[in-house]
Amino acid sequence: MSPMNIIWMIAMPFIGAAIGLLYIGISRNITARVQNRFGPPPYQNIIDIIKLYSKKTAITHGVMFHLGPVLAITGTISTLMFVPILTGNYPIYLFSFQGDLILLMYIMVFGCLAMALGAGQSGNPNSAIGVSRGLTQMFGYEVPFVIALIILMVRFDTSSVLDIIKAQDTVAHWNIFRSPFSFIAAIAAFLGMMGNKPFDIVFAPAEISSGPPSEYGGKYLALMQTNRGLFAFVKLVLYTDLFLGGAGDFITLILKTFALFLIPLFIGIVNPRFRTEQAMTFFWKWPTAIGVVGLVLVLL
Amino acid sequence: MNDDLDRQNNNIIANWARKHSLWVLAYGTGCGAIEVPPTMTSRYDAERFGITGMATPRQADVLLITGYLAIKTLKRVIRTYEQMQAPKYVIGFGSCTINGGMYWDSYNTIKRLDDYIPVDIFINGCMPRPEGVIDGFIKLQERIARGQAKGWQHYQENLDWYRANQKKVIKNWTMPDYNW
Amino acid sequence: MDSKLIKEQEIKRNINNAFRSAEVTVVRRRRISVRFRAGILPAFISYLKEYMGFVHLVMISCVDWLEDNQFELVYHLWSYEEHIHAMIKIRLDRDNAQIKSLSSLWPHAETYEREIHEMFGVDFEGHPGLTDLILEDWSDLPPMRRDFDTRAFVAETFEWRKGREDAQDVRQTISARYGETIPEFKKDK
Amino acid sequence: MNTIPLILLLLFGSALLAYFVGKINFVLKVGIALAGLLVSSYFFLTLYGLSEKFIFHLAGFELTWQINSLSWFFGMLIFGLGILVAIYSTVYMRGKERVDFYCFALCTTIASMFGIVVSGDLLSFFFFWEIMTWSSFLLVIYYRYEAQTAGIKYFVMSAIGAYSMLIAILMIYARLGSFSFQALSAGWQGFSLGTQIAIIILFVMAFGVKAAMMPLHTWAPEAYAISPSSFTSLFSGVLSKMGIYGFVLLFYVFSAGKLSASFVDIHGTSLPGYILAWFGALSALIATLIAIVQDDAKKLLAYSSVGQLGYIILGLGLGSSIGVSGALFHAVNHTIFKGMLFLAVGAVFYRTGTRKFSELGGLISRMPYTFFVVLLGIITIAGIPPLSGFGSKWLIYEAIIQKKMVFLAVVTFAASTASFMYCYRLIFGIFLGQRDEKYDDVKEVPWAMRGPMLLLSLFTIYLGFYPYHLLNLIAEVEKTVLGIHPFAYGQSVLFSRFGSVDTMTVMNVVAVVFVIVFVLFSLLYKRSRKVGLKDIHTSGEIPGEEINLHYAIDFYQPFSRGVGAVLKRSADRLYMNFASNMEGLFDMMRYIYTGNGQTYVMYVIVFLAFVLAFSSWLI
Repeated sequence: MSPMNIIWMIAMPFIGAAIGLLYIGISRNITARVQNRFGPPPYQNIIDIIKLYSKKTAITHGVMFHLGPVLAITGTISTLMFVPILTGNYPIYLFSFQGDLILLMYIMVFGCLAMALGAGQSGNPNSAIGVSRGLTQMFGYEVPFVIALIILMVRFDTSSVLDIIKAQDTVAHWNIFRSPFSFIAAIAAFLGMMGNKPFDIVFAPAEISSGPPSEYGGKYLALMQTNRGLFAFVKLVLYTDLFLGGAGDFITLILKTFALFLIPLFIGIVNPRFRTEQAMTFFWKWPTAIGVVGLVLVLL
Repeated sequence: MNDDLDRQNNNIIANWARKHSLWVLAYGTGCGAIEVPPTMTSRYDAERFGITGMATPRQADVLLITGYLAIKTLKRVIRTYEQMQAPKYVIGFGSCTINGGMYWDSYNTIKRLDDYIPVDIFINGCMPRPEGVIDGFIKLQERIARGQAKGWQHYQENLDWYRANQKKVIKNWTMPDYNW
Repeated sequence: MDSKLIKEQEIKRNINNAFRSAEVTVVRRRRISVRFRAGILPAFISYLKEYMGFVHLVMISCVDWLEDNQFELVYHLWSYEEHIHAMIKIRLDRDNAQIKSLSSLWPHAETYEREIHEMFGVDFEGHPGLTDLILEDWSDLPPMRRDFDTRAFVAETFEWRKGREDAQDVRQTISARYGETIPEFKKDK
Repeated sequence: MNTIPLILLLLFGSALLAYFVGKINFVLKVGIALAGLLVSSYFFLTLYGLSEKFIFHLAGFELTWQINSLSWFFGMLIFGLGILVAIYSTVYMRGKERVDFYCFALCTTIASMFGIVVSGDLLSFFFFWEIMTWSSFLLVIYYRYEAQTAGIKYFVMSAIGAYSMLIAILMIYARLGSFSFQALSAGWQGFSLGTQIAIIILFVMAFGVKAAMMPLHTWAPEAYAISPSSFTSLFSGVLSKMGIYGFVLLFYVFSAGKLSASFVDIHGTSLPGYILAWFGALSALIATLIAIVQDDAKKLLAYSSVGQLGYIILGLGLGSSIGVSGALFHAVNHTIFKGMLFLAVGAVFYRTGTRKFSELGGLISRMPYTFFVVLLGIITIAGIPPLSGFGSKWLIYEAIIQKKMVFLAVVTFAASTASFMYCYRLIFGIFLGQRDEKYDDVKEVPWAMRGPMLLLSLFTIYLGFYPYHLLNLIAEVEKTVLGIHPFAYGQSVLFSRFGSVDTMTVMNVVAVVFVIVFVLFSLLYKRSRKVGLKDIHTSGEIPGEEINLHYAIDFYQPFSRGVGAVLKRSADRLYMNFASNMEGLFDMMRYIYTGNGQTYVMYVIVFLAFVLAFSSWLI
């Protein structure tokens, strides 16, 4: 393990969280412009997090409540460690030789489940309702997501993310063009994963007072918000690797991830919220159907 | 303890962040709650100052008391205020919170909000228009930046006095203790 | 007799046939008022509900006649068939205000009765739970009674901010103190 | 003396001794049972790596008891969980009625399971299989009257399985004239295709009942729910593995892995294996969906057990080395996590007297050890990386995708995601959320109950980052008994043709990141303030006693609304309808069998006339 790799390992969570938070800030700004408002500055989310970290007090309901956000960000950082971030002349692979796509699929859930456990111990019924909704929705969107990944794995006959990136050497070989069905199914799942507007049933501030984190405040909420930014970044990088041929340098990475980030954002701005079972069954209709077409095509 | 609090209050970076990120608890009391949506939405757009609504007191920084408070509501407001995480600020909204307003002789609404919870900024008017509300928020931001918005600290230090006032109107006191 | 009031007159006749002691007045079109004894009120109301078509209890209100030392309970009923609003007025003794609850006829009567109990101190027999509704832990005289002195209560319970003692127009005070002119407002004619 | 009969003798002897001598004293009967188990498991350990045979003749038949790596592998599960369950039972069963009966049945069950895995011929296999069935039946009906329906269902299903197995065995005997496994695997190729199909179907029915494969699972939820928790752990953890052991025998020993010679191949798997894999996958998905909506913790675990056994069956059906290794790995995992979860639920039941999520809640601060065990258990069930559940699931998925069975993969992955839902419900309903006041002074269970659970949870951690020894064992089984070339694996690295995963790295990354974040997070801040359970945001209202704040009733309501159409179907109801229709059909037989002697005489006359009339043609 080279010293450069170790430096990236330490630096990447911070960079990732900053980029993710910046994206969410820009999304707030864009939403404001669409609504004919001026909107907050793009770095607003970072201010929010500094404020939350500088909160004087925090309450805890017990051990699991305390460990929930810690484990959540642990899961996210662990996921980050197994995602190849840059693949150019100065690659950032971290641990991605030691894991594959199936590992990524499962380790991504680690953080979500830990947060759900923490929220469960808060004893607030709203948290439990939020978790119940979130897991139901997850069951919905994992189906098209899994289909998309299986298409890729069967097509390239590998489950290693690095090999999938290697196969997309030119723009014409990007999976977005070579396996469009897989991409559509995956993007539909991505909408659910990002929790943007039509699928923000987990947090739904007007219904269940922000759901799982409703008892979290101060430093815990700060950690959770950091986790949110970092997790958004991780998902974006993973999708870039899988469908947009990875990234050679940071500028490409930022361009590609931001382009991906805009898709759920623009869908979210103009849509109201689904009900939980609608959201779940939505994923089993069109995205799954398109994914199945892709599955049949890849077998032929 | 006090030195620690002062150090916290005079931390420039923290105060700057607190100033630009005011999360308001969406707890509408009285008739002023109707003034908040225009303040937040397209026309007046309070979000450009970093002011956002939050659903629960654990996450919020600012408690807006938008108008008169019946005693029954006061109980809930005190509970909500105590559940918020310090540093926390209170904005009294409209003349009802200042001196009772048009409910000056009502048997069931409180007359002075600052007897019961520490108010950092009063916005007068019946009701104040969104411009007034935003002006109040900006004044609060200035106080935060100067480290003067120390209502929560005041509450902590003079808890007995506040408790006495609260217990005077809330007869059957069954609230949990405020134990910082 | 106005020819348009045929329906109302018929109802009045029907009520009087069944209950002699009911004093029915036709107030105006679609509005009748009935005075009745408190003792057999549930029987009377259920008669109106079952046979006369007054199926909807709009509300129950209470008036404090301090001079007569009586409370007046007004039951507002509405008939969807005839489109007639009936007001059943009951007088109760103020010192010993007690009447049977109507919650068995209309479940939503409970709420009105709770409120009247809280605000006037009328006791409803057979009510499932006469607990606090709006006021919590009220130990004083019921506040809507006319002998309750709200200003004295306020002065005792709350602390007024200085300058509000006279309850006068603030503009007058300001103009007297700072010499500002009071702006002239156009008056509607 | 040979060790195998010695172990069997010890176990059966201690069972009888516990029953007869145990009338005297509680400690005596439990002590005898435990001592018998410990001594026999010591003898069992000495058998590691050996391949012994014990042949004797009984009533003209040659019976073979043998030990090889496969027997040892399953024997390890039996004795490992058996001892822990016995230790757990010493406290759990204290003060309950008929403990001698319990000890007897428990020892007999363990003995008969050991008998199954050492049987080298079909006759003793069937003999021990039946002992296992009725001894476990005795434990299912331990709580006599409540357990009636569950017991009957278990018995009827087991009987169906046993008869089909008996028919299959007789078919084989009629053709080969021998009961031994060796003769069978040598003679399998000589069977006609029809015979092969019939034998496979009959055996699959027999083993499917015990392994609770989907259409044959209906006995499992009720029998699991009603039997004493300490036994349920063994029931689900090991007894159901006997079905799996049967499948291994059927597909790799009886048929000597040559099924593809007589059947077509689909994606490189023989047709029976492929169909079995689909049965497994559908079991996994449907049972998981049903588990999500259960309110009873043990029923939830029972359905989850059906689902996880579906994974194992799926892996076995695939037939590739990586799939079979995944299945056997998952079998071990299943024994561990289902064992510890049933023990934990039993511990909760021991202290609170209920298993319903709607009545429990908030026990985390009262029973922290049990919470920890359940936490590790659900992480393992869900297959989330640092623990051992991930390794086995990873192998199974890689096996499916390598074979390009994409639809099978989708079903399996969907089942796995759905399992997060019941996992969360299990831990939330019991340990998180609001606690009822009556459970405020609940205490943690005694160490004799805590110990076995914690030991099992240590195993999941150990296998999570270092599955090397277990994989060695599995590779040994595959090489020597199953005739499969084992897949490649390193010290902690699992390889497939597709990719690799380094479990040690995963565990290290997670652990290091967790420690760093935790230390930073705790050091940078002063302690946070601990608040009470009811100090939550309820819009300022102070929640009273009467307000239910534990959201546990109908926890996944949107989910059940969304998939209601699937949940309405029930195999159980189908069988019940079938049974009642059959009853109607048999009523019609009364028209023929009238019970009147004259009618029967008439039948005889008619038959004789018939025979006379056609006698020339018949001859």
